This record gives sequence, C-alpha cells and structure tokens, in this order.
Amino acid sequence: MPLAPAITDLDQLKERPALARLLAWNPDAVEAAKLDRDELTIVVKRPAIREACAILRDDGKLQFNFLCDITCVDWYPNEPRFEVVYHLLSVPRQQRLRLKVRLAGDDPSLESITSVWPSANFFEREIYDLFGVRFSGHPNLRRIMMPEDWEGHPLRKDYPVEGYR
Amino acid sequence: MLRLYVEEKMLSITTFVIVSVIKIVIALAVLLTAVAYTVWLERKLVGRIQNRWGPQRVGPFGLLQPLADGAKFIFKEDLTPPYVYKPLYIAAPILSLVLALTSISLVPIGNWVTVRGVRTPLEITDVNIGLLIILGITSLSVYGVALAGWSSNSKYSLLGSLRASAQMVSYEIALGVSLVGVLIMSGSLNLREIVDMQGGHMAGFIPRWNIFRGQIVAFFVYLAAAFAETNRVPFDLPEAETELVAGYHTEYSSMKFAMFFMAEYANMITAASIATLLFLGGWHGPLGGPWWLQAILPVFWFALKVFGFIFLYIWIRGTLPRFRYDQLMAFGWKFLFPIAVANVLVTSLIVALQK
Amino acid sequence: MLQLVLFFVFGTIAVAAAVNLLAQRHPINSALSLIVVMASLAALFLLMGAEFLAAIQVIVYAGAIMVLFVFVIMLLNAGAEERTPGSRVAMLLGFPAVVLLAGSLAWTLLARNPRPAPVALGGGFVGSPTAIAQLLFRDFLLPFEVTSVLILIAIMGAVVLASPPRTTAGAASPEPPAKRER
Amino acid sequence: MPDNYFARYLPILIHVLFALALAGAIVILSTLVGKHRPSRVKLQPYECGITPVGDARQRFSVKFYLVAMLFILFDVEAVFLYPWAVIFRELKLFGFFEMLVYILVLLTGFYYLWKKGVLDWNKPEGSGL
Amino acid sequence: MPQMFTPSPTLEATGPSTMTLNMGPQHPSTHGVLRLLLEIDGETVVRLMPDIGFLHTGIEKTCEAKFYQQAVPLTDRIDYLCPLTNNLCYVLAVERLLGLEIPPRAQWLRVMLNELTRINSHLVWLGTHALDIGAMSVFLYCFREREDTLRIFEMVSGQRMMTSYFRIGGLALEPPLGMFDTVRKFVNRFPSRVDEYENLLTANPIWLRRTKGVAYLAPEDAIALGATGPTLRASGVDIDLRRDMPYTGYEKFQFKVPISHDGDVFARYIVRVEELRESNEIVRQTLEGVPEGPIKADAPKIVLPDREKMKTQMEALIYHFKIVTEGFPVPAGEVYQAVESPRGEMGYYVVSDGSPKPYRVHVRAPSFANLQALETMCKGRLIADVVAAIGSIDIVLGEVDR
Amino acid sequence: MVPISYYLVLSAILFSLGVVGFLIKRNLITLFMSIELMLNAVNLAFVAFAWQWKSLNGQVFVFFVMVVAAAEAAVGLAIIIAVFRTRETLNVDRVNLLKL
Repeated sequence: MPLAPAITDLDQLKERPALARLLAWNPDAVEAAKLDRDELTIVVKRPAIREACAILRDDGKLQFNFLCDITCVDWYPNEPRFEVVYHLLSVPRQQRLRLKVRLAGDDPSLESITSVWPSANFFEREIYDLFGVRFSGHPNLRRIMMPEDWEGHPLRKDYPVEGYR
Repeated sequence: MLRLYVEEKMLSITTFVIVSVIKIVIALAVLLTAVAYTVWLERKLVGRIQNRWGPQRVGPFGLLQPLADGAKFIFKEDLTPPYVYKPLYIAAPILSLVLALTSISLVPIGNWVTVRGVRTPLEITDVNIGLLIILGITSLSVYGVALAGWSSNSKYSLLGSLRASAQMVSYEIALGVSLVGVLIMSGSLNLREIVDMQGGHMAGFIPRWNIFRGQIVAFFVYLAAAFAETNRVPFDLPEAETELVAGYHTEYSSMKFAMFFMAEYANMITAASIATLLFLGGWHGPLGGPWWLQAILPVFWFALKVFGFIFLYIWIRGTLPRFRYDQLMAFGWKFLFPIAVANVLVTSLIVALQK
Repeated sequence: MLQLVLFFVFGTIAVAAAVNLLAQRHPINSALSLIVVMASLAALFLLMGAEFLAAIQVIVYAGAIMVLFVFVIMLLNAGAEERTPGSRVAMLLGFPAVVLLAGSLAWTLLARNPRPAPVALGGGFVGSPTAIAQLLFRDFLLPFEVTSVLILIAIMGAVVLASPPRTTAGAASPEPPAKRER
Repeated sequence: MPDNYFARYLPILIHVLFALALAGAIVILSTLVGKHRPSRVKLQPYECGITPVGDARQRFSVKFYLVAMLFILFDVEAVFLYPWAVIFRELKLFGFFEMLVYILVLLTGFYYLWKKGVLDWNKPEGSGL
Repeated sequence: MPQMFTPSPTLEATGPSTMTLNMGPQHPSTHGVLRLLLEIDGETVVRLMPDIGFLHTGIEKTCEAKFYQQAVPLTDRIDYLCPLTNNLCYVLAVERLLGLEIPPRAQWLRVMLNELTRINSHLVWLGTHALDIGAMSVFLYCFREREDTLRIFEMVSGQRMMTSYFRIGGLALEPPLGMFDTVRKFVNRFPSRVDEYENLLTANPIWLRRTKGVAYLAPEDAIALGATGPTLRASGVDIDLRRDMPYTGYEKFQFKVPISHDGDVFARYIVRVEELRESNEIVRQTLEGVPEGPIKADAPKIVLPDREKMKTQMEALIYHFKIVTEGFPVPAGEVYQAVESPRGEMGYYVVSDGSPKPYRVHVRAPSFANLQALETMCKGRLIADVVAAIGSIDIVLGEVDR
Repeated sequence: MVPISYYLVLSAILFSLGVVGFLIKRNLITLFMSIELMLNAVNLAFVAFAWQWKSLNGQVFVFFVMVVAAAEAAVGLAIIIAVFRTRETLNVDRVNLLKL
C-alpha cells in the first residue's frame, strides 16, 4: 500500500460525517482537518473540546461512545507547542476518529472531558504528570506516574532523556 | 467410673508420676515429629497433585526437609518490632503452641499395655471427661490468635486475627453440637469408653463405628467445622495470603512464626484423632496374627485412620478455592449449626424410640 | 498432702492474678488476669471433685465469656484507664477495705462452719457429668428450662443494644443496581 | 495411690508444664541463636511497603462482638447438651421432649437473629445492621 | 515513625468506624506493584483508590531516543505477558507510517504467534486469578501449559519472554524446522487441558460463590469507564478488534467472539476461558496452509538483509550498515494502530517528523484503562472481592505504568 | 486433705478483691470483670460447700450461675458498647448520667 498524500483541505473533507456534524454545530470550533493514512483528524479549538466530545458521543448517527486514548505531543520549540490528541471509537459503527487541540507553550491548559467520559480521568492525569498540561474541571489532577514531589514533566522535549543532572 | 482405674491403684504415686513423665516425653516427641512430617507430607502430596516433586533435595525423598526447615527457622532473625505490645506479642505464640500440644494428652491411641508389671493406658491420662477437656482447651486457643493480632498493632494482623477468632468461635458451636449425637450413642464423655462402644460388628461385617450407626451427618458437620477450627483450606481465611498477606502472624518472624505453624499442624492432628476416636472406631480394626502383632495393630489402625484424615486435609488443600468471609460465616451459622442441631434431635428421637 | 500443695499453688495463683486484675491499668491485662483466675479456680474445682464443673468453667467462663470481654476491648480499642481524682481516693481506701472485707467475710463463713475439716473423702465424691445430669434433668428441670428463656432474652437484648442506630444516607451501601448474588 | 481421682488429672498438669517449658525454650533459643540486625524499615509495621497511616488499633465493626455474643449464648446451650446426652439413655422420650422445648426456645432466638441479619456479613455497617 | 519515603497519597477515613488500609505495592494479590488505598468498614470497602507508577520506566521517553527498529525490544517490556502483541502493534503502526506491505507468510506467522501469546497470557491470568481465590493447583497446571508456549517462543526467537520477534517489515528469522510440529502437538493437546481447568473451577460451588455476582460492571459503566477487552465483552459489549477492525490478516480466519451479559467476575472468567479455546482454534487454522514465501518485505532500505546476504553481497552489507548506524527515515505523519491484546484494545500512537527516530510513541495500555473500573466494581463489597476483581480485570503493571 | 475453711477463706479473699475492684476501678469493662470475679468467688464457695456436704446441688447451682453470668456478660457488654457509641469513653466518672 503506497502512501497517499494527506488531504488537509477542509472543503474536500466536509462530507465526512464527523466533521460535518462538528461544522454544523459550530464552524468556528474546527480549526483544521486532515485525512492521512485512512485516519481522520479534526483539530478543535481549545474552548470547544468538551462540547465537541459530548456531541460526537451523543449524536445518533456517529455514536463515538468509547474514548480510547488521550495523549499529548510536545512540538517544542515550535508554537503552538502542545497537541493534545483524543482517540475516539464508535463501538457500534466500528469507526475511529482523532481529535486534536493545540495549546500554546506558555499556557498549556484546557477543559477536562471527565464529565463526558469518566475514563478520561487517568489519561488526563498522565498528561498532566508527564507534560504539565492542566485540565480544568478534573476531579483529582495529581501526579500519577511520578512521585508527588517530582520536579519537571519528563515527556516534554526540553526534558533530557537521562533526566536533569 | 473407677472401672478402668482399678488396675492402676496398685501403683505408688512415684511410679505413677514417672510413668506419666515417660509417656509425656514420648507423646511430645511423637507429636512434634508427626507435625514436622505432616508438613513434609503436605508439601510432597500437594506437589504431586500439582505436577511437582515437592521437597527432594534434603535427604532421600526430601525426608530431612523438616529438619532443615526447623534449623532455618531457628537461625532466622527474630524480630520484635518496637510498636508491638511486647508481653502479649511473645505470649501469644507460646499460648497457641502450649494449647495445641496439650490437647493430645487426652487422646487414647490404643489399649492398655503392661511393661515390667506396670499397667498403663496408651495415652497420657484417662479421665472421665476427656472430650470436655479437649473442647475446653480448643476454646482457649482463640486467645492465641486474638492476642497475636491485637498485640502486633498492624492492620493486616488485626484484621486477620479478628477474622480468625470470629471464625473459630463460630465453628466451635457447630463442632460442639455435632459431637452430641455421638455422646447420645455412647453415653459417656470418656474417649476410651466411646471407642469401646464401637468395637465389634453389626450384621456380621459392618464395624460398629459411629459413622455407620447414623452419625454420618454429624461426621460431615464435624469434618467441616474441624477444617474451619484449624484454619485450613477452604476455610483458611485468617491467613488468606492473597487478601490479608499472612493474617494474624504477619508481624511474626523466626521461631515465633514457626510456633503458630506447629500449632496449626498439631491441631490438625488432634482434630483428626478426635474424628477417628468418635466416628471411626478409634483403634478398632481387623486383628489377627501373633500376639506381638495384636499388640501393635490397634496403634497401627489408629495411626492409619489419622493419616487418612490428614491425607484428606491435604487433598482438599490441593483442590478447592477459598471461601469469602461472609460466605464462611453464613456457612457455619446458617448451614452447619442448624444441621448439627437437627442431627441431635433426630438422633435422640430415634434412640428414645428404640428402647 | 499433694492436694494441700496444689491448693496453695492454685490459690496463690488465683489471688495473685486477682490482685493483678486490680493493679493493671490496661483492660486487656485485667482480662487476661481474670482468665488466669478462672483457670486456677477450675483446677481448685478439680481438687474438690467437681470435674464436670471444672471443664465447664474453662469452656464457658474462660473460653466464651472472657472471649467476649477481649473482643469488646479490641472492638472499642479501650486504652489504659485514666487517672481521675476519684480513683486516687478509691486507691487509698481500697487496700484497707480488702483486708477488712476479706476478714469479715472469712469470719462469717467460718463462724457458721465451726467444724474444721470433714472426714477424708477419698475418691468417692465426684461431680461427674452423669451425676450432674441426673440432678439437672430431674430435680432442676424447671430452672433448666427457664435458662433457655433467659438466654433467649439475652440474645434479643444484646442484639438490640449493640446494633448501631440506623443511619440514613452516608454509610448506606452502594449496592450494584441489578445483579446480586444468586 | 493416695487419691486416684485427682491423680488422673495430674498428668495433664505435668503435660502443660512440659509443653510450656518446650515453648519457652523455643522462644528463648530463637532469641539467642537468631541474628539481630534490625533496621528502621524492618521495624515498620507491615503495610505493603507504605508507611502506615493511623493507628492499627482502630475500632472495629460491631459484628465481631455480636458473633462472640452468639458464641457464648449457644455455647451455654451446647454445654447443657453434653450432660443431657450422657444420660439420655436413662431419660428416654422424656428427655427428648425436655430438650426439644429447650432447643425450640433457643431456635426462636436463632430465627430472630437470622431475620435481623446478624448472620449476614456482607451487609455493611450502618444499614441498620 | 519518621517519614522514610517520598510522600505517598493517603486516604482519610470518612466515617467513625472506618479505617484506611494500604493494599500493595507489596501485596501478594495485586499482581505486581499496584497499590490500592482502601477505606474499609469492618471488611466492607467504602472507597478504593488505585495508586500506580511504581513500575514507571519511561519507555515512551526512551523510544524517542531510539531508531524505529531499536524501539521493538522496548515494547516487549511494556506488557511482559504478551510481548509479541506489543511487538505486533508497534510494528504495524510503523509499517503503516511507512506504507509497507508485508508478505503473507509473515502475516500468518504473526497471527499464529499472536494467538499463542494470547493463550500464554490468559494462562498466567487464569493461574494467578485462581490462586488469588485460593485454588492453588490450577496455578501450576496453567504454568505447565504456559511452559509449552514459552518453548515455542524460544524456538522461534531464542527468547522465552522478551522475544522481539516481529520486526518492521516482517519477522526476525525464518521459524526453525519442527516448529510447526511442536505447535501442532500443543494445539491438539491444549483443549483437553482447558477442560481440566474447567473441571476444577467452572462447576466448583466455592468458585461460583466467589465469582458469581461479584464485582458487577454494567455495560454503560464499562464503556464510560473505558474498560476494554474481555472485561468489556463480559459486560455484554460485543467488540473485538480482530473481527471488527481486522489487522495483519485476521479476516482470513474463522473464530467466535465469546461475550457474556452477566458483567461479573464469573463472566470475565468464562469469556477468557472461551477465548483460550478460540485462540487455540485460530492457531489450528493458521497451521493449515501457512503460505510459502519470504518472511520479510522487499524493502532493502528498511528491512535488515539476511545474514548470508550481508556477508556475501556488498550492497546488502551497505544497507545493513546504514540501517544499523543511521536507521531509516520515516515519512512524517501520525498513526494510531490498535490491536486486540489479551487484555483489550492496545493502541500505539506513533508520530513521525520524518527523521529516523520516532518523534513520539504513546501506548494506549488496556490495563491502564481497565484499572479505572475497579472502584465501581468493588464499592460496597468485601476485601476478598477486591482480590477477585483485580484478578478478573487481568492487569499487568508493566503496561499500566510503562 | 485440705480443710474446707481454706477454700472459704480463699473465696472470701477473691470476693473482697472483686468488691474493691468494683469500687476503685474506673473503666466500665474492668468493673464488669470485677463482678465476674465476685461471681467466681461465690462459685468457689458453692463448690466447697457441695464438697463438704457431699451434695451435688451446690455444683448445679454453680452451673446456673455460669449461665446467668453468660447472659449478663452478653447484655452488659452490649450496654457498654451502646454507651461507648454515644459517650466515646468508658470512664465511669464520665458516664454518670443515666440518659444515653
């Protein structure tokens, strides 16, 4: 399977049901979209993430009812520095969807989606622990992997692999 | 009541004491050896059940393993943590072991023997109320467990000891009531008399053991209760290592830990002996052959029956999962106890109507 | 002779344990002292031919009633006794009171029993289970049946008293909605 | 034999003393022989490797009391059963009814406990028991 | 007692008769170094809070410093009970980033070994779960069969556990002669062994009492809490990635996906035991007609050449040298590849910036997600049920903490 | 032989120790234990008299005393638990009000 070039044009992709639904809800919430290697990525603006998740979960046709994963990518020293990545799965339709939120390096914070999926709890804590991204509205935002008194966030790109010496 | 004692009346008090001391020393030695080899047997049998060899390095068939274990226990660090309540922390294993070792003194293992003109029963002493004394000693053994957990001052120990003591007292009731049927059959609390009642045969070939004389239900109640009393699988919750780590002896090390261990196995042997005496006809069994064989056979039959019980204990350990705590208590109170009471009523009604 | 020695041994143990019961400040020590008292009394019962009672003393008193005491001490985590002004006064008055009371009691008991010792009993008089049972289930039939009612009332009373008051929310059990044990 | 009734119990006493000596010897032996290298971590109460929080001797569920209470009351019943069983062959049917009344009264109490849920251990405290 | 370690989270008791208890990290039945903070009332669990991170090894960070092919051995260590599944998931993700097609023989062998890994992992689960509930013998019986699977892994890769057998673009080596016979023998023997375990457990009244109705998880709760794999299927949610979103050629094999609607420990037990049988059937199918052909994709710049070629052909030697010293560049992009691991949906999210080292590797570990369902399962139940519940969700701490 | 008077004196000593314990101890549970001690002392006297008069009635009385003691302990300790639940103390000086 030779690689097809990624489609990043919003107009070409707007027939996709998930993207169409989000655009219908609030065109301003969608920052960009990409179809690469058969995976649809929608970049959502920071304030809209929780509601976007709720809409995608509750929509009768989309039914993205399962939160697979939340993670983060640090694009240091580029800006916006952080990308928080959500992977959703529709159990009935067997479809996947990736949501992204881009965050600036000086204020890495966004709304927690634990109210939509309780399962986001550990994932968001992990991101907080390893990247230092804060989630507002999280019930228990504390370190999860590292000791409570650890300094720094190890998965950031400016954190050396060998640790600080 | 003095029927059996008439022969002994000739003895002077000094001879009597000397004979007793000899018997006690032998009994303790035999019991401790039996405890050690029950552990060996358990490891060996459970190993075979589970496709393993069990101990086999120390001595032939691993027969010296108990000695090695004992030596290891003695040389282990004997830790007395600073947060424990020391007097009770030390007293608890001693209490457990002493009580476990004492109850064997009431267990007759065979008929009377005469050595150099001294006639003496094959047990340390033959008293009128042997069964009651054993029950009394058993009822005291709760303290060993309760105090061990409480004095350790650790949460796992305390949970384990509360579980253990609640379990032991609960099953003690079922155990005690299950024996009443046998008492009705034999009309005595003297273990020797109970066994004597079971001699001979019914209908030509069935032994007159209590288990064949309608006490089969009581036997199974006793069996289950005895498993619980000795904290064995499937009732080994007090030390359920997957839940409470090691239960009431979490904080114990070295020989103090080993003493609980020894007490458990000694109790197992006592429970097996009582079952043999009360339900399986004690030392009765086919007799024959020359006089020396006839002298030895009763002890052999007794040991064989006790061994059968211990085998059962071990077999079940290799087979069954463990109960949950509430299920265990419900089993004791809602199942075994009513059955034991029903058995008493039914047995007594039948006996009353017979005559 | 042997009996006399044993009487003094167990009597001394009993008195010492009883004094220890008063002297100890932590209830668990007092409870253990009381168990020792009871065990030595059981031995004394044996000396007087009450073998059945001796066994029952161990089973019921030491093995059951005291278990309950120990459980309650563990349950309430009752710590060492506090010293209060009242207790100091009591201590001061206490020891003379023992002597006085014991003396007067002994005098009363002995005065009513002027005969020193009965004839040697030998092994003739024994409270065997059979003997006790014959009395209990013939002559004392009514008291025996009444004890069952007593125990029944004790069961109910203890359960009612010890049960925690019904709480409303809070500690209420979060049972799973549908499936329960079948 | 000066008094053979009591002499029967004498060996038990000797046995207890022997067992006590044995157990004491074991404790003393292991204290003397075993090595002693305590360290702070070793001397912590076991709580799965975490420094424990709070006192272990906290208060416990009343259930444990209730079970001990049931134990003594039914133990008393069992104690009555033994002498009764021993002379049952003399008492015959009279003895049966005698005990039937006794047991029935106690079973009433047992039934009450069952209904009250004292025998159910999976119910948490505070739910009215 | 002075504080000796870094402060650890604590749980304050909330009621007058409750007490807090640490279960783990040094506990026999928390399956590694899981720590549970329990608040108990008598023996009833009032609150439960998992505390993890004792086994955090920073694998995701380490991956960023390695070449793509060097990260394969790291994935073995994530879930040490199913290393091949981890290999597979990572390798598939990178292959998708590269757009690499792998030959059918390699795919078949991947399926075969992946299912043997599932059997291996489920055997460990069954043994330890039974041991937690007190059935000691089942543990050793399970390990007897696990030994057979480990021998097969050793045959193909030279390693019993840390196999690293799947490589980007195919397999490490051609499987040795006699390997298929060994597998066939195992496959023929195995169903009777599963019967043996079931004889000991499935109808055992004590086992039923300990598992039926215990640690119930409703389907909606299961989805909301992110439970996956057998835990989710035991709650009645019918999803299995092997069937629903096939990868590496699973669509060619016939198998059933066992589900149950009871949502309790027993349901999870039954689902996994049935999976053992189904996996065995898949292995049996893969044995019949493994295609002949190469085991590596034809991509000389990515796949290491055979030893023989490397020693005889100049070109191969150069490729070998370049791959080992410089790695290979991977087109920029990102891929989320999910496979059905024995514990549920295992996902690798690999981001490439066009360099020979992965920019970011994230592992979506099924145990990590399953662990969140534990409190819902255990609230209001007894401590013994907590043990049963932990066993029933089959967590692997290496994977939780990574 | 042991004269009966020895037993009676022992019984008196134990009984008065029980009385004194009841008066000086401040812990409710220990108070209860003192009562048990007195009951035991009385039991000893009963058995001693039974022995003297060769009548088993005394022993049967002891039997009943034990039953009563068992019931008393069960209820008494239940009361202690109930009191402790509201007062959080076992000191008699602080439990001097009758209301719970």
